[in-house]
Parts: sequence; structure tokens; C-alpha cells
Amino acid sequence: MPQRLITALVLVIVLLAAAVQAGCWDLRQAEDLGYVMATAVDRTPQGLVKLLVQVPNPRALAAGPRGGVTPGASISSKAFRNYEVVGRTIFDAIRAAAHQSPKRLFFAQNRTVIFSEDLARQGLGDVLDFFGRSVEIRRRLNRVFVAKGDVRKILNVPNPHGVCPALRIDNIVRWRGQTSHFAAVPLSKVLETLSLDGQEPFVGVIEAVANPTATPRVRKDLSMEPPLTITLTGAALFRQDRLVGFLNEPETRGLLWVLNEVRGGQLVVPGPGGKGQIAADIHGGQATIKPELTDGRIRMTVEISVVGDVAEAEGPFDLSKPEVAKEIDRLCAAAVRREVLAAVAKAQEVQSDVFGFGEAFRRRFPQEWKTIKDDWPEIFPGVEVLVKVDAEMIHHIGMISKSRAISVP
Amino acid sequence: MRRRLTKKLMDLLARSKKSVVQPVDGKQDLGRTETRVWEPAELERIPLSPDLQVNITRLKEVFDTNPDFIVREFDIAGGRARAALVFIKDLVERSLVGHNVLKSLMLDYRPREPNGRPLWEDMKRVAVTAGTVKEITNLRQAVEGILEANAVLFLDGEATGLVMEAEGFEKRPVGQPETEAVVRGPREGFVECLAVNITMLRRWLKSPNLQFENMFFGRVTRTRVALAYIKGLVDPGLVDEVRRRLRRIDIDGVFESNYLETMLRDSPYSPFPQMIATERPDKVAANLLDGRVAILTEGTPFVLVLPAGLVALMQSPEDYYHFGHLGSFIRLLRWMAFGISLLLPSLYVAVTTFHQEMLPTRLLLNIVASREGVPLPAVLEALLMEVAFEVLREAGVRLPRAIGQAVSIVGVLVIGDAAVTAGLVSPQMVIVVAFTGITSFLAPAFDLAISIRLLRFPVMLMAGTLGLFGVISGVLAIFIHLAGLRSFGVPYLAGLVPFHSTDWKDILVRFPMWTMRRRPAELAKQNRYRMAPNLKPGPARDNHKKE
Amino acid sequence: MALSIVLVLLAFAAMIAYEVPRMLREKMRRELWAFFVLIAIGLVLSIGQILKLPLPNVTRGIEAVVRPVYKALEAMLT
Amino acid sequence: MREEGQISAYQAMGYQVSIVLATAILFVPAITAQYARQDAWLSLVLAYLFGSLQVFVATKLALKFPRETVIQYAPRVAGKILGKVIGFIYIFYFFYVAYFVQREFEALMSAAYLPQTPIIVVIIMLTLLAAYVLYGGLEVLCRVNAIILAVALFGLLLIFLLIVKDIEFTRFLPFLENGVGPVVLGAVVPGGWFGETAVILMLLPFIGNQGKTLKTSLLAVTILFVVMEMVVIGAVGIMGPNETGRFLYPTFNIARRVTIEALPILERQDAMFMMIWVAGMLMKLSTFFYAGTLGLAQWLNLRSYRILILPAGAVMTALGMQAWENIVELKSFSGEVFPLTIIFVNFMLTGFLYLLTFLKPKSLQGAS
Repeated sequence: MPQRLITALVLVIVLLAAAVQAGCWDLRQAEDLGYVMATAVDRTPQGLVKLLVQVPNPRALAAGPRGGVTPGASISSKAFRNYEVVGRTIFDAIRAAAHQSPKRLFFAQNRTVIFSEDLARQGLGDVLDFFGRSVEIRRRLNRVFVAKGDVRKILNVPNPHGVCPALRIDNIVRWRGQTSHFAAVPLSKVLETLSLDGQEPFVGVIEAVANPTATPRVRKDLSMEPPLTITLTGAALFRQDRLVGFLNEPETRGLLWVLNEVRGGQLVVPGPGGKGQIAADIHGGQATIKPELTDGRIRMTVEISVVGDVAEAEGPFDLSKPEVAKEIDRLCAAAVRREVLAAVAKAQEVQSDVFGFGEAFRRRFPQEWKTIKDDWPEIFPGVEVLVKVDAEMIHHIGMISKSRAISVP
Repeated sequence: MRRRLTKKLMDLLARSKKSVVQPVDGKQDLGRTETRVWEPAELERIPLSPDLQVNITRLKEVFDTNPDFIVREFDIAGGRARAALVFIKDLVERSLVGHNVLKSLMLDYRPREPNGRPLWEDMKRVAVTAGTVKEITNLRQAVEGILEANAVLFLDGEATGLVMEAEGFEKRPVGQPETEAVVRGPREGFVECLAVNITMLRRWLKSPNLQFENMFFGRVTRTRVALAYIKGLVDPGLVDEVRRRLRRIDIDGVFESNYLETMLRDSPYSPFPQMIATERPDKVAANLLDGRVAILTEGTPFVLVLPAGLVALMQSPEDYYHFGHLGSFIRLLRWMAFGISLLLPSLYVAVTTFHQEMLPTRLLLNIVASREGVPLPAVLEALLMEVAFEVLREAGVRLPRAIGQAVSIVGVLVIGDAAVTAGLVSPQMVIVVAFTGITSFLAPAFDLAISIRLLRFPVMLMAGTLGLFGVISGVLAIFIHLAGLRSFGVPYLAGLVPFHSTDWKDILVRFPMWTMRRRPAELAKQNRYRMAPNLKPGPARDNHKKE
Repeated sequence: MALSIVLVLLAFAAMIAYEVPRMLREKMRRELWAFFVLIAIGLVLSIGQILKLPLPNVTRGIEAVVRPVYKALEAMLT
Repeated sequence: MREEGQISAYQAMGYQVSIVLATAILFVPAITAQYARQDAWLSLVLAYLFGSLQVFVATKLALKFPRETVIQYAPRVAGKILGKVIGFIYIFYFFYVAYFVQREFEALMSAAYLPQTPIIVVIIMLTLLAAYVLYGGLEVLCRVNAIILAVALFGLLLIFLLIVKDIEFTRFLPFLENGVGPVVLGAVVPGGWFGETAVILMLLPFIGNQGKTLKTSLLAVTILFVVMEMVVIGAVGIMGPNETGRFLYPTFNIARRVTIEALPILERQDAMFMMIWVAGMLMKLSTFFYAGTLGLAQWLNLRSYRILILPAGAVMTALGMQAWENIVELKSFSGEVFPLTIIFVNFMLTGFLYLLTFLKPKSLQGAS
């Protein structure tokens, strides 16, 4: 038995020797990687891929109050680096970045993918393959955006709350339920929608706008307010993989209503009787699409039920009265309906079925769908869309029932 | 029974070693003075002689020049007969020898004549006031009697001797168990003296069914070992198996129960303990009640309890002394600590060097930031830190308590902090290693903690070469090993696999006492129930009947 | 390549060292035969692969027989 | 020769479940969804019926010879030469599945976790672990399996619970869009896989309470069916049939999707899935490796199968390395060739033997 044990040990040592000899395989130290936090893709006029990746600089983080001889503590360094590289494909560009980056770029922590408007208008298909194929890219965690304006500017706005702008985008997305006025579509959703015949993808829109609170620049100081600020706004509509148009903020919410993606938001409607205004806090909605086929005409009925609260009531009304409550419900329902119809109108205008009406139709009428499948983009603009909204906005009305306007005589 | 067993054992011992000396025939060897070695079997073949002088000379020859070997010759019954008392000076209680034997024989004893009784019989019945006496007939018994701290009495004209209990040497008093302290529960621990330990067990289990079997191990040390079990609860096959394995042992010395443990194990190369070593009598008593067998060894407070699987090793007597919920909580904590202390450094290494995607972004950046400037790869850092930790721990244990504390303070606070500040190690690694070290203290069986400490290193190496795949391979290898392991025929993972639903009441959590009616399924083949059914307490439910 | 061959040889040597002494001791002749036949097959296959020799591929053989059957099934059902 | 261990019918059921689960869970959703699309769940129902039939026949046959494995009684049933040939086909089948498992294992490992590590290292690691199990024998195999299966089923359930909120049931509409044909075609692969439970042919003589074997075997297929339904419904319901069909490993992708916004620590924990799956693959490999080695030892009338473990493992690994050049070949093989081959052995060959026992009742003598 001992001699068998020794043989087994020899075997293990041989294996270990082989392992050491062959190198470290997949071992890579955490600090040797450059964690890409945001990836932006553009196309040069020559048709090459221009890639911009954002990598945080941990050395800037390490310069905390640790004392001692922490290397790098004395050098004040920028919290992130942006690398811009050009290549024939995305992968080519990433590897081209190796000429500049001291760390191997690592994409598993990436959460933001931004395409330039130009590229999106030319079509995403070619570049999306990398994002779908790569093991490092997390389809579900990445949010896809189209940039209005220069991507470089957007990704260079300092983030006073965190390490880099990418994390700021991530956090804005996290609180999207505050307005539901912009889309934040996961990469997985885009890819899945692209694989469907009766639905077109849409993505969020990102933009750098002037910061009204920017401090006049005196000297280079980290604590100053930057001149630009990042904002997410609206949605970009695609036909197949090509950008064809944008939705503004209320229209975006109109789209999100149909897709059951509204997590919350504000709804401002004129008060009952046309006096004052009511601001409601949406809690969520539930929508169903019912396709109908009568005499060769396709009609979609979208039924939405909305639940929410009154957050503000500026005007002389008494919310404790049931009829006032009913009126508010009706007004809110109308507002939601307007949003949805505006979105439908815009989508039909650019022939982009982002709502998945085609899919809904296919599920209900599979045989008929086969005949119209190829003509769907032409048929879609002519589809009649009915929107029925049932709003129930008075769950809570806050701490007071009557507005101050009438409580003071 | 006991004597037969001992004799058999000694025979075995003797046979195994080839006797080099010719058997000695009584008288012709009287004059020999050269040094020679006496084998037990040889001594056994020499009967006691009726001639007192022959016996004395032979014993003197056996004990040779030992200065503490005392032969006290005296006359009894007013000079009617010569007698001798033989003992080793410092092993016996002098007042006992003086009072029970010498005084009573020399001064008080007046043989009542003629009552038809030979002097020897009369003397034994009237004059010897020692409690335990035993008659012997050969030299070996005499020698062994003397060495076991007895006094041996010879009477001229009698071919028998009388071994009288006179033990009297210093023993450590019963104190708190050093390695297994409890908050609530009995505070006495075993000591080095076997007799005291047996007494303790007797006090815990006042049943005639509690059986002890005496054995002696060590050709030279002749260490007394007691096998303890409860008849009717224990599986007789198990006791036979233990006896059979014990009989095989032929060694020159046994100083600690581990000498026996290493020779009794089912799987000698396994790093896992296959018996419980404990110094708590309550734990031993409770395990005997579960149908286990205990081996008590003279000279060590650590008693072996067997068979023991992983489940039994994770149980601590305190689980049952506390309120059930707390007991369960501690038990759960312990299993968790078991996992953590085996895997935490490996998981940390695997995640930070292979699976960076698994960490939340902020945590990852945090780790990266603190690892900037650390010169070693994470695997080596972890290995080094673990080694350093083991060094500190060992130093702390060996040093006197006061210095030990100073060492741990210097080691942990000063060195650790300085290493982090100097950028040699990352603070996260210090946390990981320190926490791992602390969790390993939660194992109720020290042996188990040791095996985990040892296994941590190969798993860490695997993590460093193959990442989480390496970790899971290591864990699976350990699992396969444990699944194949047996302790005295009982599967090591009994309860978990092979699955016994009744045992689960006492594995991850401790169920209330009244639900644990059955003894462990693999142990108690007979007499399975511990208690009467329906013992669940509560307010009286049959009040209405009393009216 | 050379290293791979050395490693393969070492691995097979370790297998032989691990199993054969016991078989010799217990005079398991049949077992020894089976053992060495398997070792030989294993050696030929692994060295052949390292050197990229054109060895017969059993799996390909199975595939050649079964794939047409599947294609027929597929055509039938779709 | 005899293996000394003894197991219970429920432990055997544990194997039957885990050997199919480990590989089927990765490949079946994609292959089935490719053909049957949103009706993949229906394909599974057909596959379940077919699998039950296979395991029923296999168990019935095995129960006629309660003391022997199929290798031992095949010569008596089918005649000396033909019986030995059939025995050899079974043995080859066991190794064939085993090296297929090795390569499947390697395929995902190197694609998703260890792209730079030489694949042979990963394969050898798993094979050595399997060899270690085999040295322990059948009892060790069944104990390890019990733990792993419990953990694996729990893990799968957890993943399923975490993603169930994303399932859209509208994805399963329309029902039977392209008729029954594709559904049947989609059932071939899982049906073949379910038939792997016929490994009971090798395990039966070591089962203590054989009376229950038929029941537990059918129960094993049922458990498999439920779990596979869970996975397929999860995959198709979340990603839609098109995407499911496009993935190499849809289940792995589902595991990667687990996100909870309130608990970001739970994101990207697919490596945990990997760990459970490695354990499952180990069980599958060990079982077939065991069946093959034991069968070979019996076929050659050897005294112990243990001496064959290492050389047989080496041959198996070499065959596996030789068989497929890359993942594309492997996937096409696993979808189009592999199921038919195992159906041939598990259904046709076993059924043939079963029929022969009626034609030659003499062969049953001495079996009890």
C-alpha cells in the first residue's frame, strides 16, 4: 500500500510539473486586468470600427487615507481612463487597445454599451455579433444605448459620486422607475428581439447636455462642477438593426406601457374642472395586447391598467370626494392613452414595430401570419390600434386630503 | 475473563519475540550475577518457590541494581515464620505499607493455635488489612504486581505470594478540561490516572451493564487500557471487532491514546480522525449511551470514542446543555465554519484570479485598489499568510500563557498591520486568513480542525491553478474520500449518506430532546429507543378528565 | 510535442507501476494480459494523436453509418 | 467476478437521474427547440413516454437475471458468439458515452471558464476523480451521488426560482405551428437521453430490494422529465425558441441571467452553476466508466475490475480526444448521431435480448 501511495504521489507531481511547465493557463491577477465599465462603438468614415472603452484607475482609489508608503498615494491621478482605438472589427479594435493599455481589457464587468447614432443608422448587425458571442460580455447586465452627439464627451464627464461616468449611467438606469421616461434595454433583450420577425428592437438614448450649475472655471480642481452632465432620455427605434427614429420622453413611456416595462413615474394632468394641476406617482401598469382580424383588417387592442397615487394636488379640489377621485382617474387614463397613442403614431411613421404587435398576431393567428410575415413592415403602419386604459390613481393621497388652496378661506 | 485475556495477550507478545534465553530451572541459576534481560514469558515459567530466600534472590536478580526496589524481611507471629514484603519504594503509599502490612503482621498478629488452619490462610484472613489482595503463583505475576505499585508479601514455606494494593503516588487533581471548555455543563475533565477516569465514568453511568475490559499494551510500558461499553446498547460485533484489532497491537510503548488510534483506524492514510478523542467524561458517557465504545488509556486524559463519523465529530456536549434553539444555532454555525475554514482562502484566490466577473463592481475595484503594489500573486500570498498564521498559532500554543498572548498580539496586530501598510499583503487577504483561522476553532473535535487545516493547502493550490474548477475538484475528491471512509465498519458520513431520516434530527440542527427518540441508526442495532414516546412537554391537556 | 510524449509515457509508466506489482504478486495472469493490451491501445492512440498519425477513428465510423439514417428521419418528419 | 457492494433501488434511481441530467440539461433545450420551437415542452412529453418504454424493457430484462449483469447473461441468451458480440457492444457503448461526456464537459469548460487551459488537463482532472470513485466501488459512487444529486436539484430549483419571473408564457404560442413532425423530431434527442437510464442493466445485480426496481426506474424517468420540463420551459419562456435554438448551452445562459436588482451580489454567479454541473458530470462519467470497466472485466472473466480502471480510463480519454476535432462537430454529433446510437443500444439491442428470452426460456435457468 505505501508503494501504491508513492506511485500516486509521483503521478500528482508529474501532473503538477506539467502544469507549471505549461504556464499559468487562465490565471490572471485581479490587478492585472483593466475592467471595462463602458464600451462605445462608432464607425470611422473609412468603415472601420472605432471603439472607446472606459477603464477605472484603481490607483486613484488606492490613494485613500491609508497612510504609509502606499505606492501611488502621492500622485493624484484621474479616476478613469478612456482608450479610443480603431480596428477592422470590434475584436480587432479591442486587441489594438493593448498597445496603450497596461492591463488586459476585461469585459465581464461592463454594463453599458453605447453605439453612435451614425453607426446605429448604418446598422448594428455586424458589431452585435461580438457582444452576443463573447463569453465575457454579460448579455443581461449590459444596457444598450444610442448616443446623441459625441460619445467621447459623454464618457468624459466626471462622476462626483463614484469612480467613473459608466457607474453613473448604471445608477441612473437603476432608478429609471422614477420617471420611466427613458429606455434602458438589456443587450439580451435586443438580441432576442432581433431574432423575432414580428418585433423590432429599441434602445435607450444617452446624451451629454450643458450643466446649468457648472462653476466658472478658475483652475483645474476636482471639486468643481463640470460643464457637462450626462442624461438619459427617450428611446431609439430600430427597423431590423437600423436606427430609424427617436421617441421623446412621454412617447418612450407610451412604448414602455405597452411592453409592461413601466416601473413608476410621474404623470401631470390638469386638475378636475380645468383648474390647477395634479401630479400623480405611478406605481406600475399591466398591459395586454389583443390582436383581432376582421375582414382582412388587423386591429390591435391594447388594454392597460394603471395604479398610482396622487403626489401633488395644486388647485382647489377636495380629494376626499369620490367623484373627484373618479375624475382624476379618468384624466390620468386619458394622459396614459395619449402617451401610448403618440408612441404608436411615431413608430408607425418610421415603420418600426417595437411593440411586438406582429408577434402578438403570430401567436393568435399563426397561419395568417405566415402569409403576411414578409410584408409586415408595410402592413404595420396601417394597423389600427385601440388603447383602453383603466387608471386607479387614488390609493394614497399623501398626508392631507384637501389641498391648501381650499382649506384657507 | 480479564486474567485470561491478559495472559493470552502476554503470550502473544512473548511468542512474537523470539526468546533467546533458555528456560531457567530453579536452583542452578541462583548464583548468576551477570546482567540479563528477562522476558515476561520466561518469568511466567518460573513458579514461586516455597523457599523464601529463593524468591527473594530471584526478584533481586530481576530488579537488578534498582535502588528503589525494597525487600523488607521480617518475622511474624513471634518468630514462628519468616516473611518478606517486596515493593518499589516511591510507588507505594508508605503509611499503607507500614500500617496495613508491617504493623499488623509484626505487632498485632497472634496466630490462634490450634485451629487447624495453616498459618498462610490464617494470616490472610486475620492479619492482612489491605482491601484488595490477590494470590499469585509465578514470578511474572510478582514482578508485574510490584511494578503496578503493589506490595507483594512472601511467607517462607509457601509457594504463593500475596499482592496487596498499596498504590501511592502523586496524581494531577481532576480539573477543567483544557481543550473542551463549556459555558454551561460539568467542568470536570479526565486526568492521567486511569482509575480516576474509570471512577468518573462509573459516577456518570450507574449501571451494572457498564463494562470495562482491562488490557495492557506496551512491552515495556505495560500501559493499562480499559475498553468501556454498555452491554445491551452496544453492538456486540463492534466490541469483538475492537478487541480483535486491539489484540494485533504489539508495540514497546504506549504513551498516549493516539498510539492506539493510529493502529486501530480503518483507513490509515486518511487525514480525517476516525475516532473522537475527548477529555470530557460527560461526552464519553453520552456516546456510550449512543452505543459507542470507549478506550481509556492510562497516562493520558484523552479517551477514544469509536466509531465516529463526521456527524459525531461535529457534535459537542454543549449543544445539549443549552436551550434547543441556541444549540441548533451553534450547530449550524459550526457546519458553516467547517465549510468556511476549508474553502474560504481557496474561494478568495479562485475568484480574484480566475473569476473576477463574480464580484460586484465596487467590491472588485476595492480589492484591486488594495492589491495595487502587492508583489505576490494571490495564491502565493494566501499560502504565505496561511503558513504565517499557522506559525503564530503554534507559537501561541507552545509558549506559556502570558507570553503566548504577547506573541499573538505582536503577530496579529503589529506584523499584520505593518505588512499591510508596507504593501506586502492586501488587507482583504488578512481578513480572509484571519477569519479562516478563527472559524477553524469552532470545530468541537480538535482532530477535525487539524485535518481541515491540512486539507486547506492542497485545495488552495488547486484553486490557484484551475480556479473554481480546481476548488470543486478538491471538494469532490474530499467527498469521494469521505464517502468511502469507514470507522469500524460504520460509514463515515452515516446519517447524511447512507441517509437516515431519524439521524437528521441531530445533524445540522439539534431537535428538541423529546423528538430524538431513536439512537443513531448505524450504531444501535438493538435497543433503538432512548426514551418513552410522547414526552413533549406542555400544559396539562387532560384537565377535564380530572373532574 | 516532445514534452507531451514524455508526459504521456510517464503517465503510462505510473499506471504500470501502480497496478502491475500487485498483479504479479498475486499471479493474476489473465488480468496482466488484459491490462497490457489496454495499455498498448492507449499508448498507440495517444502517441498517434500527438504525432497526428492517421489512426482509424471509431467514432467517425459510427457517424458515417448513423448520420444518413438521421437525415432520412429528418426529411420524413419535417 | 462480483462487485462486493450493495445498494438500494432508490440509490440506483439516484444514478439514473443524475447520469441523464448532467448532460441532457445542457444540450437538450437547444436541440429540441431547434426543431420543435415553442412546442419543445411537448417534445419532452413524447420523449418521456419513449424513455419510459426503454427503461421498462431494460428493467424487465434485467429482472429476469437478478444475479447477473447483461454482459454475463448475453452469451446464454443469444448464443456464445453473438452474446459475446452483444456484450462487447454494450461495453463499447458505456465507454462511448463516457468519452462523449468527457468531451461535452471539456467543451463548456473551455468555452466559458478556462479558455487558455489545455483541454486535456480539464479532462484528466475529471477522469482521475472518476477513477478515484471507481476505486471506492459502487457504494462510494452511490453515496457521492446522493449528495451531489441533492445539491444539484436544489441548485437547479434555486436558479429556476430566481428566473421564473422572466418567463413569458406567450412565448409558447402558437401551439403546434408547424404540425406534429418537428415535435417528434425534437423528441428523438431527449428520448435517447432518457433511455440512458437503461444502465440499470449493469446495476441490477447489486441492488438489494430488486422488487422495487421497476417502480424506481420509472420514477427516475419521471423526475428527469419534470426537471427537463422545468429547464426547457425556462429557456424557451425567457429567451424564446429562436434564441434558445441558437445557443450552444441555453441552460448555462439562463444561469448567467440570474439578476436581482436589490441583491447585486447574486449577479454573474454562473460559476456556482458550473461547480454543481461539474459534480453532475463527474457522476455521469463515473457511472458509465464504472459500467464499462466492470463489463469489460466480466467479459474477460477477470477477478477484479479495479486493475482495469487506469488503463481503461486512458483508452477512453484517448478515444475521446481523437473523436471530435471541435465543438461544432461535437454539437452536430450530439444532435444528430449520438441519440440514435444510444437508442440503438438502449432500445433495439435491449429489446432484442428481451425478445430472445421469450424464445429461449432455457437461458433463464440458473439465473435465479
